[in-house]
This record gives sequence, C-alpha cells and structure tokens, in this order.
Amino acid sequence: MTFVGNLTLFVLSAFVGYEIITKIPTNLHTPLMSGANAISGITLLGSVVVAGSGSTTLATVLGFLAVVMATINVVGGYLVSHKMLDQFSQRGGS
Amino acid sequence: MTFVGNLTLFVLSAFVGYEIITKIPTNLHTPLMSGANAISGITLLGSVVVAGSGSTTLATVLGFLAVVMATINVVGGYLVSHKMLDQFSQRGGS
Amino acid sequence: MTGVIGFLPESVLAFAYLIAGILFIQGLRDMTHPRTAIRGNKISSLGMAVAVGVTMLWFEILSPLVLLAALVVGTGVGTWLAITVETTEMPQLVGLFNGFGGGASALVAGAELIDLFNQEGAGALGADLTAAAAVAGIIGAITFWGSLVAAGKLHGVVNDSAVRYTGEQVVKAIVLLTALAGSAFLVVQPDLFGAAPLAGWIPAYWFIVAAASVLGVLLVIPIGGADMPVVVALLNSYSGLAAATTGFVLNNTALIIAGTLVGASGLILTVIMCNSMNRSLTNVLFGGWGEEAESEEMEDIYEGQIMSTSPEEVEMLLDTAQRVVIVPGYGMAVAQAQHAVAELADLLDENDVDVEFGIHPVAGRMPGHMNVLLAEADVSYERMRELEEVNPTFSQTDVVIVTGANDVVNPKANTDDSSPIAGMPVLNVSDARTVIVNKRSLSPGFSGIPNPLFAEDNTNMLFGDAKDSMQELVNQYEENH
Amino acid sequence: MTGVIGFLPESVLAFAYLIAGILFIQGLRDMTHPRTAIRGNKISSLGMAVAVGVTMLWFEILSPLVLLAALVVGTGVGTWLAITVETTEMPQLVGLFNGFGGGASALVAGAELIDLFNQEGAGALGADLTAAAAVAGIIGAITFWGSLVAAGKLHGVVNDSAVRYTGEQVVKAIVLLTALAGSAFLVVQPDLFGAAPLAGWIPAYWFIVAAASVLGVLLVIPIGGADMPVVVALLNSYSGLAAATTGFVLNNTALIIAGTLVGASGLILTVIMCNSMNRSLTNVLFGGWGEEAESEEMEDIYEGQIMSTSPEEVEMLLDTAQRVVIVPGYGMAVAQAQHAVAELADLLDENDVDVEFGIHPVAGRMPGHMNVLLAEADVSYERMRELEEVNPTFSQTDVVIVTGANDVVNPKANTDDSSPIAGMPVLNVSDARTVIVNKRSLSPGFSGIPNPLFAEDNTNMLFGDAKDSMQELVNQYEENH
Ligand SMILES: NC(=O)c1ccc[n+]([C@@H]2O[C@H](COP(=O)([O-])OP(=O)(O)OC[C@H]3O[C@@H](n4cnc5c(N)ncnc54)[C@H](OP(=O)(O)O)[C@@H]3O)[C@@H](O)[C@H]2O)c1
Ligand SMILES: NC(=O)c1ccc[n+]([C@@H]2O[C@H](COP(=O)([O-])OP(=O)(O)OC[C@H]3O[C@@H](n4cnc5c(N)ncnc54)[C@H](OP(=O)(O)O)[C@@H]3O)[C@@H](O)[C@H]2O)c1
Repeated sequence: MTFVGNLTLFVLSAFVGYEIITKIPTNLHTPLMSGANAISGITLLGSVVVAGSGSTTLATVLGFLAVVMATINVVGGYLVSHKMLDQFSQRGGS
Repeated sequence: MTFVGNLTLFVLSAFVGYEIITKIPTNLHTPLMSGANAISGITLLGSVVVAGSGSTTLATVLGFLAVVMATINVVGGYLVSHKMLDQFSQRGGS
Repeated sequence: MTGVIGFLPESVLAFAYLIAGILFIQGLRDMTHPRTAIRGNKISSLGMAVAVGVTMLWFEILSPLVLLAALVVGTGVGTWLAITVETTEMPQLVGLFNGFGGGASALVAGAELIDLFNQEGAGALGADLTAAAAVAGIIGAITFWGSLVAAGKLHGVVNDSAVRYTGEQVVKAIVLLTALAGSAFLVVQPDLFGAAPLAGWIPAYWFIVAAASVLGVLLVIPIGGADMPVVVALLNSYSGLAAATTGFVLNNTALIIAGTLVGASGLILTVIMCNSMNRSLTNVLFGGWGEEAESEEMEDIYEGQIMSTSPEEVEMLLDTAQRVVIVPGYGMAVAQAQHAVAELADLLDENDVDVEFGIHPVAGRMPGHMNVLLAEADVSYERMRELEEVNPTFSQTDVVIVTGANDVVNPKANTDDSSPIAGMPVLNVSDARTVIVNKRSLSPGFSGIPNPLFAEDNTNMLFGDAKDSMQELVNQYEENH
Repeated sequence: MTGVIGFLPESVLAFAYLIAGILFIQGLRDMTHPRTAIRGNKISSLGMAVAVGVTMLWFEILSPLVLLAALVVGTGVGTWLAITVETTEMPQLVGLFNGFGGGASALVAGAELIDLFNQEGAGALGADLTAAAAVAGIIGAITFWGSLVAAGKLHGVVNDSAVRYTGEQVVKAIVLLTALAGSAFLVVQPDLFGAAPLAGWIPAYWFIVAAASVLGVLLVIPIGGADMPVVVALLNSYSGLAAATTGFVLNNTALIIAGTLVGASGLILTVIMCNSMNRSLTNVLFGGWGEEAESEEMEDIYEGQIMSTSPEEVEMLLDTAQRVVIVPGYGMAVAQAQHAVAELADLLDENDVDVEFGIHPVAGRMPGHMNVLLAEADVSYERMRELEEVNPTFSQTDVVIVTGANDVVNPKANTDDSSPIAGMPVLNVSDARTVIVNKRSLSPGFSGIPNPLFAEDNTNMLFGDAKDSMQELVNQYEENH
C-alpha cells in the first residue's frame, strides 16, 4: 500500500470515527473512554510478533513486558467497559 | 493498490456514506438525489481520458458522446440541486 | 503517454483524487442541514472539478479540441435543461440525468476496449479488464434505458400504468442470461470475430450492451408510474456501484469513494421510500398494484355519501376558523398549485389564523417533493410539519384543506388490513372539525383504491383543478377581508 | 520466517485485518445507544481477538512459551484489576490502562530496533523505520508517564494540586528539544555508539525514551487533579494516533483504522469536556486555576449568611414536597454515596413524590461519571435528566438536594464575568423553593472559588459526609413513613 493509500484509509477512518462518536450520548462517555482505550491496545499486534520472535534475550524480555502491558490494557479496558455497561443495560431492560 | 486495499476503501466509504446520509432530513431528499446523481457522473474521469486519447475514429466518437452525456449528468445534476436548495436557503435565512 | 503534469510522481494524482473524495464527503455532510446544504452542493461540485481537472492535466490528450467540444456541448445542454425545468418536472429530469450517466459508462467501457484492441491487439484485453467492462456495460445500459423509461413515465410520454403480462419474469430472466453469456464470451475470447472486418468494434461487447438495453426497458415498463422515484433512486445506486467497480479495476480512489457514496445514498433513499409506503422493494420491482381499482366497491362506498362544496362556502368556513392545516399531494404538483396555496396560507396568517402544512413523507412522487415545491413558493421552513408532528394536532384543527392528495389521507391504511396500503402511516385528517378535499373527480390515487374519507360526514369535496380552486379561494378570501 | 498459516497469500492477512477494522467500527456504532452498547463492546473485543489471533498464526513464533506466559500474565492482571476496582476508582484505572498501552508501544519499538540491529546490522535500520520508532517512543513514553501521574493524582497518591513554577514552559520546551535531537541522531546514525559494548541496545533510542518520560511527568504535574480526565482523554487520543502512525510504517490496515478511531474518540471527548467547562484546551494544559481561592472574599460572602440544617429538618421538608430534584457531584463519588442516594429516591418515589436526578455534563471527574455511578446503584435511566431538560423545571420544584456538588451549581458562572467558570452552563437550583446543600465544609470545589449559593436565603447547608448524611436521611424518612 502506498503512502497516499494509507492516508486515504486514515482520512476515511477519521470521518467514520467523527460521525459515530459525536452520536454517542454523554452518559456513555465513560464506558466509551475505557472501550476506546482498549482498542488502542491494538499495538499488541506488534508486541506479539516481537515477543514471539525476539532473537536476542534483551528483545525477548522487552517484548515480554510489552505484551504484558498491552494485554492488561486490552483485557482490562474491555472488562471495565463491560462492567459499566452491564449496569446500564440492566436499567435499560427494566 | 491491492484488491483488499480497494475493498477497505469501499467498506470505509460505505460506513461514511451510511452515517452521513441517514442524517439528511426528508425535506432535503430530492436535492440529495439530484446531487448524488451528479456525483455518480464521476465516470466522467474515464470518459475524458478516452475521448482525449482515442486512437481510432470510432473510439474518439464514442468518447465524445460519453463526455457529452457524463457532463450533462454532472453539470445538470449540480445545477438542479443548487436551484432547489437555493429556495430552501432563502427560507432558512428569513 | 503523459499530459501536462503527468511527469509528477503517481502519488500526486492519487492525492488529488483523495482531496476530491474528501470534498464529496464534506459536501454530503453539509447536506444534513438546510442552512449549509447549498454550500455542500458547491463543495461537492468543487470536488468534481478537482478530479476532472487533474485528470485532464495528467493524461495525454491527443485531441484536445474533441474533448473541449464535448465538454462545452455537455455543459451547455446540462445548464439549459437545469435552467428551463419547471419544479414539477424535476423528478423526470433527475431520472434523465441519471440515465445519461449510465449511458456514458457503457460507451466509455466500449471505447476503451476498442482502443486497446486496435493499439495492442486482443492480448491487451485481460480478463479483469473485460470483466469490468462487461459489468460497466450491463449496469450502464440498464441504467440508461431504465432511466429513460422511468423519466418518460414520469413525464407522461410513456404509458405510466403497470404493464403486466404472463411469463414476464421468465422473459426478463432469459434476457439477463443472454447478457451474461455474452459477457462470458467477451472475457474468454475478446476477439470472438477475429477475422471479420468489424472485429475492431469488439462486437461481443455491443451484443452485451444490446441485451442489457432490452433488459433495462423490460425491467421498468411493468412498474407503475408512481413507483418511478423508487426506480430512479435504485438505478442511481446501481450507477454509483458501477463507478466503484470501475474504480477497483483502475485503482482509482476517487471513483471508489464517490461511487460508494452514491451507491449508499441511492440505496438508503430507496429503502426509506419503500418503508414510508410500507412495501417491500421486491413488491415495488416485481409486483406492483394499481390494476385492481374495483369500481363496484367504490360505488358502494361513495353512493349518496358525497357532499360537494364551493369556494364561497369554504371561504365562509375559513372565516371562523382558528387553526387551518393544508395537506398537499401529488395533484398540487401536477396542477402547479403551490403558489396559490402559499398565497392562501399567507392571507390566513395575516388574518391571525394559525396555519400550517401537514406533509406526508411520500406525498407527491419523490421524497421531499412537497417541501421542494412549497419552498419554491416561499413557504417558510417552520410552517411545514411532518406526519408525526401534525397528526396529534388535527383534533384541535377547525379546517383541513386537502389539495391533490389522496393515498396519504386514506383511512383504509389504518382500518383495512387487506388493502394494499395497509400499515402505511397516514395523516388522520378526519380528526379535524371539517375536512375539505380538493381534487378533480372521485378517481383513486396512485394505489388505485377508493378512499372512504370522501364519504365521511365532516368531509366536503371541492371538485376542480387544484390551481384553479385554490386561486378562486384566494380571490374569495381577499374580497371579504 | 512464517507461522502456521503464513504460507497463505498476503491478502488473507490484510483481509483479516479489514474484518477486525469493521468489527471495531460496528462496536463503536453500537455504543451510540445504552441498549446496544454492551453488545458493541463485545463486538469490538471480538475484533481485537481476530486481529491478535491471526497475527499469532501468521508470523513465526520462535518462543511460544514466552508469548503465552506474557498473555496469561497480562490477562490475569487486567482481569483482576477490572474485577476488584470500585466504581469510584474507574477514572484512575482507565488512566492506568492507557499508560500501559503507551508503555507497550515504547518498549516494542525499542525491541524491534534491537532485533533488527542484531540480526542484520545498522544497515537494516532505514530512515522510515527509525523515524517511526522515534515517534512511537516519544508518544509512548509521554503517554506512559503522563498517564501514571494522572492516575496518581486521581487516586490521591500524587499531590493533586496544580504545581506551578516560573520558567515552567521553558523547561518543558528544552526537554522536548532534547528528545527531538535524540530522534534526529537515531534517524541519521542509528549506530551512534557503534563500537561501544552496549551498541546492541541502541542507546540513542533509550535516550529519547528517557527524555520523553521526563517530559510526560513535567507535562502533567502542573495540571490540577480535577483536569485529569481531560488529560487522560487527550493521552488516549495520542496513543491512538501513535498506533495509526505505526500502521503507516507497517502498512497495517488494522492499526490505521483502530488507531484513527481511538484518536478521534479521545479528541472528541477532550473537546466536549473543555466545552462543558467553558475552557480552552490550552487553558487546561498550560494555565490551570485552583491556586487563587481568596479566603477573605469567601468570608465576605458567607459571613452570617449561612444557615445549617439537620437530617430531621430535611426529612420534614421532604414530607410536604411534591417534587424533589437530587443534584449529585464529585463528593457523591468520593463518599460512595450513590447507593444511599438511590435508596432515598426510591423511598420518595414510593410515597408518590415526583423525584428526578439533575445531572450536569461535567459533574464528577469524568464525562458521564454520575450516570455510571447511579446506574451502578440501580437508578433507572429515565430518572436521570440532563442540564437542558432539568433547568426549566426547578421553578416547579419544592426541594433540591445538592449532594457533593459545588461548581456545577455555582451561580457565579452566570453572574460574574471575571470568575474562572464564567460562561459554564450551571444547574440553576436556586429557582426551587428550598435548596439543601450537603457537603462537609464551606471549602470550595475544584475551581477553588466561593459559591454564593450557600449564602442564599432559600439555601440550607447539611454539613457532613455525603454517604453518612444521605443514609441518615433515609433512616429518618423510613421511620416516619
Ligand atoms: N413521494 C414519493 O417518494 C413516492 C414514491 C413512490 C410512490 N409514491 C406514492 O404516491 C402516492 C402519493 O400520495 P398522494 O396523496 O400525494 O397522491 P395520490 O394518492 O397519487 O393522489 C393524487 C390525487 O391528486 C389528484 N389530482 C391529480 N391532478 C390534479 C389536479 N390537476 N388538480 C387537483 N387534483 C389533482 C388525483 O385525483 P383526481 O384525478 O380526481 O384529480 C389523485 O387522486 C402514494 O401512494 C405513495 O405511495 C410516492
Ligand atoms: N466531569 C468531568 O469530565 C470533569 C473533567 C474535568 C474537570 N471537571 C471539573 O470538576 C468539577 C465538577 O463539579 P462538581 O460540582 O461535581 O464537584 P466540585 O465542584 O469539585 O465540588 C465537589 C464538592 O464535593 C464536596 N465533597 C468532597 N468529598 C465529599 C464527601 N465525602 N461528602 C460530601 N461532600 C464531599 C467538596 O466539598 P467539601 O470538601 O466541603 O466536602 C466539594 O466542594 C467542575 O469544576 C468541572 O469543571 C469535571
């Protein structure tokens, strides 16, 4: 993919993000923050590759730490968000 | 750009289109139809290249006709849309 | 083979196309509000100018005069049509423009094939190119002919009733298969008639286009005139998707983004229209109604129940009214009565009557049709009320004037589950104290079914052309105030 | 160098990443409504699972046990933190998680450089790679340390007042320039210390990370504790943009789409928070207030004007009230009083009092903070009213109970143009017949300015911890009904 191709993806994603996120009501902003936080853990992809294939010990150790931290971010973020939303949906249902 | 790259553009554009167009109020649907129609004249890009560089007479004639038709679509579509919207904006201002 | 700025790196062209794409998106975003919509339309057209301009500078133009002539002719015709069109004729004009866009796609794909074949031989016609050309040819030709028929029906130059015959679906299926078979040939063996003198014309391609043209006519002919806006929106969606498909083949960002946006827009409009009519898309395309207006049933309902009135009497009613709602429909568009109606509303307003318009989402023949007409006649935006807003207010309304509307005020939608409009939300005008219905006769509206509203006790029919009747009402009212 | 399914064409991986991107988008779309939000969160996490799963299968994993151990540890810690957290501690936990994400980016970029250097030498470290690594390192380290400080301030383990000193901006600028200079070195000469024994560690990179770490601390320390949610949202946006940048270098669709979505989300939340406080982002980041609570002025306003009340008296007021509005604020979160408040509302409701919650958009310390707390305490969604909705109803309200809120009910925002909260929309509680303000003292809220509401004639102060006071009120009310 060329640079302009990537830029196009970036611009389109920014439009999508803007249109969707401005629609989210205030009372869901805290769960949104936590959920978006979890999505930013997508850097886990890079960590996984480095941790799994590190050729030197140092790189492997760093990769290990990176995976631990990124996983905490992803798993924790989604769970916290779920916990908050769960309380909302119980209300919504009743 | 790879096929999947193009597909990604398609998917993102579809999300953008969906989010934006569902926000457009009913009273603007007729101008929207005409404006979208004008955008679909984007095939003019292809026509321009063929009409300008046609090596055989036949291709040039076909290209000529294609440019004429596509230009009518684009110019006419935007103008009709403008005409309708102009009437709305006069109201909106007052 | 490069143009004026064609020496620049490829990424400059891609970047210009991205800018065009952003302008299209921003243009649509501005269309979400009446105040910014006019700017949005300009931004969108700027996007088109960028895309076309850069393309012309980028690629080699061997015959600039031909190109210039074509652009001038196209701009001239487009401008002339747009300027001279009456607001009531907009639906057919939009359809016509859409058809031209489709036609251009079909022609340009053919020209491209001919060009390549003559320059580099059959070998240059790879499978992806011919397949894309076949798609462009089929969708383009269907769009062209389908839109022409639709525009003709809307304009009244083509029989606008639903032309049905037995074996209809089979015939369409056969024609479609013929076009597909032609496509298969084109892909497998582009120089099918390699030795023939006309081989350079790529006959297989034009065979496909011919079959698709027939299909385009066959698909739209059986659909009733009032469903044409749905057809136009759907064909618009198709032409957008065709542009996006071409973008895949040419790796052209502008085509993919713009085409997809149009595809989404057409599809969403189609779905919205079908939903407000409470019908499925399949029903619109393959099983229209309109043939079954049973006149006996009508006589049963109307017999001895119809009270007709005159402009003088209506004027007296209005004289004592506190609140009046005007419900326009397709007939107002046909009669071009919007100016007379607007004048009436202004007069009532000046005399301290609370006056509003009740606008049904599918009144008329396009979504937002009534809004466009009334805006043309200077009716202010705040005075037009949507279905959900106006329905609860009818019980506090003294007089409702229904002018040229029929199906959108038919109570059968609520009461009779077997009627074709069952479940369609309608304006419950009979909640008001008095209802005046202005139309030329008792003939049914688009759906072809009788309307029990006309026979109700608080309904008075004001027979006559909408424009004449409303003008007469205005004159009467002016005389007495 | 390929994994289990690495023999498949490259496009399969790209396609899987596209699927993940679609799932992220759909997940966010579902977040637009409380009913579908929980499903949206699941869809989003499914997207993450797809992206991570495919990546693990695609690339060669030389040390699967290390990877597995890291995943298990991370999942364990993340789950444990998420399960044991109190609802009131969520803000700091979200900040902490965000910091970990940033830390991971910084570490992984370093590990990647080390890996390449040791396998293929300095030549493998091209300019685009090192530049991207520098960006990831700087943003990652700022995010890590900035988030840690922010979380510490929110948790009360770091001094949460705005620590200001002269030359502050100059110091920050110098540190930033140091980090940028290091980046320039890294790009131009990645093997800066080529001969040194530690060359394999890429010292230039860790130098950048160290400088950025200092910068992260320096940037957040001077900002007051109550502005931390803005800081966390902004850092979240940064980390998203860092991920998108990495995606550019790796041509990774999933990183670009997901990173951009997060970037947009963080930025929009930041802007919304700043707007509802009527402050600019620059003011939040570089010129906080909070230092200027002038006690003389306070005494002037409060002197002899403060009436205090008791739970018994409030109970009697509630006894005759028809309509009660409860306005919660940061103090309710601190005291964990949400359950007591909810119980009070339920009791009132059972006794046919019309009771609602008036929720200010920036009450508490995160957007939607009060909604989350009250939802936890089983308060129904319909009973929570936003600012615009509830403000017009105060004039028909008998009793307003303000519990743990201060700035959001400060009338100075409307009356005093020079006050730091001037122009911030507030809840006009003094329109009600009687206002009960429950807090522990007369000390100011986050903005550090006195609140004339406390001195008004129809205001009674109910001093005490929010949880204790509300529980007492509940007990009193239960006794008498
Ligand atoms: N808006 C859309 O997007 C859309 C799209 C597709 C289909 N449709 C369909 O179109 C219909 C729209 O309902 P509608 O109530 O607006 O129209 P309608 O049901 O089609 O009725 C229009 C009425 O206007 C009268 N009329 C025609 N010319 C007139 C003239 N010159 N002066 C006075 N009256 C005249 C006709 O009765 P006379 O002949 O007795 O005068 C006719 O009954 C619905 O069935 C809807 O489903 C709408
Ligand atoms: N929500 C957001 O997204 C966000 C983000 C950034 C900044 N902010 C800012 O935060 C502020 C929010 O306003 P607010 O009215 O909710 O809070 P506030 O103005 O900070 O006031 C909170 C009050 O609660 C009282 N309190 C503390 N602990 C308590 C306890 N245990 N029991 C009873 N009362 C207690 C305090 O008074 P005592 O010490 O006398 O008890 C304090 O005056 C605004 O200035 C806003 O701009 C909000």
